Amino acid sequence: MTGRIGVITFPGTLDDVDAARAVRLAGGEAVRLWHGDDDLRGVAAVILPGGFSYGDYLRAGAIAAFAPVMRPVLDAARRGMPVLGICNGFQILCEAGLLPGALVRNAGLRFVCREVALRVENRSTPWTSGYRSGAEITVPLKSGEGRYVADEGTLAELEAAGRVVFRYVDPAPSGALHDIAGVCSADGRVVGLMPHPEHAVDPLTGPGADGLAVFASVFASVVDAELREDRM
Amino acid sequence: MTHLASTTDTVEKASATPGAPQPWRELGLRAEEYARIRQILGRRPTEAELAVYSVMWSEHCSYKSSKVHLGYFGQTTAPAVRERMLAGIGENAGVVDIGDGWAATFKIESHNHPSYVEPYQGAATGVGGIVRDVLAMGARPIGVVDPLRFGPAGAPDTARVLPGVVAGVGGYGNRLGLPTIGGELVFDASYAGNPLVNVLCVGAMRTEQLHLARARGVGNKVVLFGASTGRDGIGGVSVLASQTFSGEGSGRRKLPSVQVGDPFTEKVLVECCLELFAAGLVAGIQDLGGAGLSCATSELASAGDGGMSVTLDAVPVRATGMTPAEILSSESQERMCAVVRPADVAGFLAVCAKWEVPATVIGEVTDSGRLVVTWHGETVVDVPPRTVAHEGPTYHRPLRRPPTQDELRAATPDRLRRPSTPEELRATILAMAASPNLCSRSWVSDQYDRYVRGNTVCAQGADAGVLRVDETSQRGVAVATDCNARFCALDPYLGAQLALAEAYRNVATSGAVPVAVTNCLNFGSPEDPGVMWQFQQAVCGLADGAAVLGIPVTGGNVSFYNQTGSTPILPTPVVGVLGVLDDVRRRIPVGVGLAGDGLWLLGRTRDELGGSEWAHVVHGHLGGHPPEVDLAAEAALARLLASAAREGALRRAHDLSEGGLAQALVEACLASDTGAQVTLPGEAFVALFAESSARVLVAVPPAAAQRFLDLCGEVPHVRLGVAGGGSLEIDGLPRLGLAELRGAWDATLPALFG
Amino acid sequence: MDVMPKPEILDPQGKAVAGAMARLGFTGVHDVRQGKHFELDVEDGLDDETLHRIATMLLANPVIEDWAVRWVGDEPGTDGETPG
Amino acid sequence: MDVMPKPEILDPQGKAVAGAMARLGFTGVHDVRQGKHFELDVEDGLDDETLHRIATMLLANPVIEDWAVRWVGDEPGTDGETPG
Ligand SMILES: Nc1ncnc2c1ncn2[C@@H]1O[C@H](COP(=O)(O)OP(=O)(O)O)[C@@H](O)[C@H]1O
Ligand SMILES: [Mg+2]
Repeated sequence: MTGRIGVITFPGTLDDVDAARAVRLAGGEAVRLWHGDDDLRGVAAVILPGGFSYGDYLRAGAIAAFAPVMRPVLDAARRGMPVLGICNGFQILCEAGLLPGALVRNAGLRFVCREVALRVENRSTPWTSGYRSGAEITVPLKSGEGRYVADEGTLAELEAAGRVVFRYVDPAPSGALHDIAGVCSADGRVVGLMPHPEHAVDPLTGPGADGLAVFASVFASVVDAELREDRM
Repeated sequence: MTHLASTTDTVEKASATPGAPQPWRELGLRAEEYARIRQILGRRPTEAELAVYSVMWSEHCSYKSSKVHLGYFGQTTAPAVRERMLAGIGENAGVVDIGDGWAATFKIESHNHPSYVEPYQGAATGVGGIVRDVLAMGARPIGVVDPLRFGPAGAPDTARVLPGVVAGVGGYGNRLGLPTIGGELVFDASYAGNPLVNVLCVGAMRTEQLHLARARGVGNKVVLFGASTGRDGIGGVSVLASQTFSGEGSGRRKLPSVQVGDPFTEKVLVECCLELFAAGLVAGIQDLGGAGLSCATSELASAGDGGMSVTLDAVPVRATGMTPAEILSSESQERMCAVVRPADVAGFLAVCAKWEVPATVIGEVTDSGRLVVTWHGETVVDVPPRTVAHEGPTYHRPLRRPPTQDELRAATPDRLRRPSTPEELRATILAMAASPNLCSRSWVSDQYDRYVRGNTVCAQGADAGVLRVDETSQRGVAVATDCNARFCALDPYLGAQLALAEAYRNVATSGAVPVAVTNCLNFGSPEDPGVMWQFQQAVCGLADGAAVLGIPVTGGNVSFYNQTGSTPILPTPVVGVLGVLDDVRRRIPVGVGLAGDGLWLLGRTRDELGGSEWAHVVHGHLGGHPPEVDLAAEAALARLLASAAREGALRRAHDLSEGGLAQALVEACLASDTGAQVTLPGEAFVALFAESSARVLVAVPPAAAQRFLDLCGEVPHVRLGVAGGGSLEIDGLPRLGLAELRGAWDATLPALFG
Repeated sequence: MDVMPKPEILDPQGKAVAGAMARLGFTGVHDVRQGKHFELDVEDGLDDETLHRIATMLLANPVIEDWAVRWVGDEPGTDGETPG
Repeated sequence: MDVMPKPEILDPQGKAVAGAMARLGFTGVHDVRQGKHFELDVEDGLDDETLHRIATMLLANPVIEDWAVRWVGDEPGTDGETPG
């Protein structure tokens, strides 16, 4: 019962198989969770993968934020469980109020799918502890509503507190403010990012394996926590 | 429909009022077709029956103009070749065994006319439709390829149509979670009023999961599931797809002829169907596409036990006041129709409920030999389903080689001025690389998700898209589509073979073994004898070519009436080839490899520039002879590539097609971000720009050089030089820096489309 | 200017919203359709015909969409608005 | 109900439309902003408070969007409409 990491599937979620594969490659056990579930089946961390939940016709993530499974996710996040939102998952976490700001239509108005370079600017979260500080990684970005926005005050706060976890090295293809690719909650446990580390876990099918450390980090972190609990 | 009386037209009424006037002509039927319907039924058809027959007997559904020619595909498929097909022409999509208990299915379909009218939705629903075809075979759809053709790149209408089409393909495919792994983008004036939006979908399944569209087992239930039925695309197939755009005046109330897609509903439908298949709850299945329920019910019944009864009141409708004729011909998207054993109905509905997919029992299989449809307790359709689905009209359209063909053939490119100085040659290479048909496709492919599901091994810029099918064994498939319509205009028989040869070569160049063919035959009006001749020639060329290569044509699609006024498009038989890789880790990407790798040209180069990209870009010229076809050489080349890939003797490769060796070198250098030093074999202009077939550029690691040469055998091979450095240096020409090349190659589409 | 999918045309966006409302327990809403809303700041003299051409050429595809214009005064967004 | 991007938020869609108008030679339009338009068919008794909750919970994201409600009579789309 170690390293159980939940991967949520909402109707319209697409990258759940990829997130589950990444968890397995990192050594963990991927536990599939369904949008209608009302508990998290004992997982130690949870991932909201990419896709277009409920079609995302209204606003990305807006409808999924109210799915039954989000209630236990909110509770667990408050207790400090590591939560990761990738792309649509990030949008859902913002809509659900777990992360500040919002993701709006790309400045170029088109869906953008390409490999991007990111700088890991905060390695104190359970999702980034495995990276060297300041590491530059290459992962795919693929989204139409990926432009991170927040009001000036929020942005200043995020910057001051080191809560910008991932930043685009080159100008953000989405036009994201401050070139922000990913942010975390005040306690650092909840992380959301637009690019897809789960698509960069094997050079055969992605730009490389730079994304694997996200999943290895959280695996190490939850296994570590479990060991400590056992000892207590 | 305005002609419908306020009360329903029933079989009883039809028998009682044999002389009632009917709008068969407005529905696109000919006098003799209407007479035949009356003869089949022994009375006049009801309005619902008339709607059913008219949509099912339209060109789009009945293949009435093409049938007599398409039979040739079957006649030319040798029994041994046929054996590898688990399903072939006539099924929703062809299925081939790809080893290890896996099967792959693939098919292309056109959505040309709707995409001109409403580019986004037309293209989107084109993706949705072909995905359901593949799903209906029992397979999980795993990838999409989108061969697209538009008018001149700079034309204002292209700026309207192209961005919408690309956004539509992406908007649907991306939301559906299917990687787009390839496509084509071709500009030619002949497509100006008539873009071609073809979409190929490939699917994979365990062989035992193969499902067929048959309604077998008397008493089995017919279940309609997915989206509800509205007035979408009523008359879409029969009116829109069977007449040119200007041909309005069908006398019907103006209903939207374009459908709107809901990819979210389709995604859920896909997952729901796959769970139903896995649970063994499906006895037969058919997707609802053109002609909607009319098509699904009549085809299922016709291919099965021959009878079906349907209660139309049970169909969940979205609009109020829909008539039986409207419900039967609605083309609402994202619907499927399944045949389910009575004992499985509860389980079937439970799976649908889990996915929140509405599902309704609408009828059952009978042995009456009739398709009987009731509405409010009265019979509105009572017909022999075979006469609707499989025994529609057959035309033997007149065909004639157009007299202008000789002039076209005589206007060879020989007298066109060729670049001669090193500076001219260099400038030509750059200008060609920046031309709309050869420049980078990233503006398009960057709008498509190619990563989703994590099995995409090659996509953007690859010769063939490569997908892993089995994560454990690493078995996978490769797919490419091709067609050089200018070659087809010069000689449709050879042009179709060249399209086949190119797709076959692209698959082989990726390291895969080609195993099957599909097609999408886009032509002008079948009522034009010249077009009919092109069509017949292309079919024969393709069938004969596939027979020589020993791979079956497993299916396809015909799109006629692609013309503006009386000017048809260039004949465009798009050919798709599927290949198998035992281990996708041994695929060969595009490129020149690493510094020091040897660059070789495989195949023979001739002074062949008829229909070439050079003649088109530099002189706006089309005439002469297409390149020679040598299918034996193509097959030998493919065998060499497959064995060299298996033995690790190739680092990179790229096939030669439009733009010849010059363009292949440019693309390969840019893909590897590495330059090359090259000595041209023979006269520089011909070596650079001729478009002789059966040629591939390969990069061989030094350590594998001897092994590679041993494998070459009979295949002509010449060493061009080595990879390395920051520029493309062609002996005798001023060097081409990679940055300059990339600038030229990358800038064109963004400059045109933003 | 409001651009809406024609009544006969499927409106997946509206459908998704209606579904979400039902799940959230908002019962008083029978049906939702979603379209686009454009606020054009125009010159005083702009005539209806020009607006018509803008609508049909650019803002709406008459094949699948209907559109309607509403003129508002100088202060944008003052008519019938509840605080948002 | 109309949902519009907040004035301080960049509206690339509106900008793109404005650009296209300029290219097509429509000169009388100074500025365009694009948002969403929802037509809700609601029960007679539906109160403003519920509508407010629907708007802020679901239809608009108050972080980035403003919204406004307009009630129309029984016949949908009859107010201030020019033929579309
Ligand atoms: N419409 C499109 N969508 C996606 N990929 C495309 C499209 N058009 C072209 N491509 C991709 O761009 C690359 C070059 O295309 P093309 O020149 O037609 O290849 P080839 O000549 O080898 O057949 C290929 O990888 C092809 O799949
Ligand atoms: Mg190629």
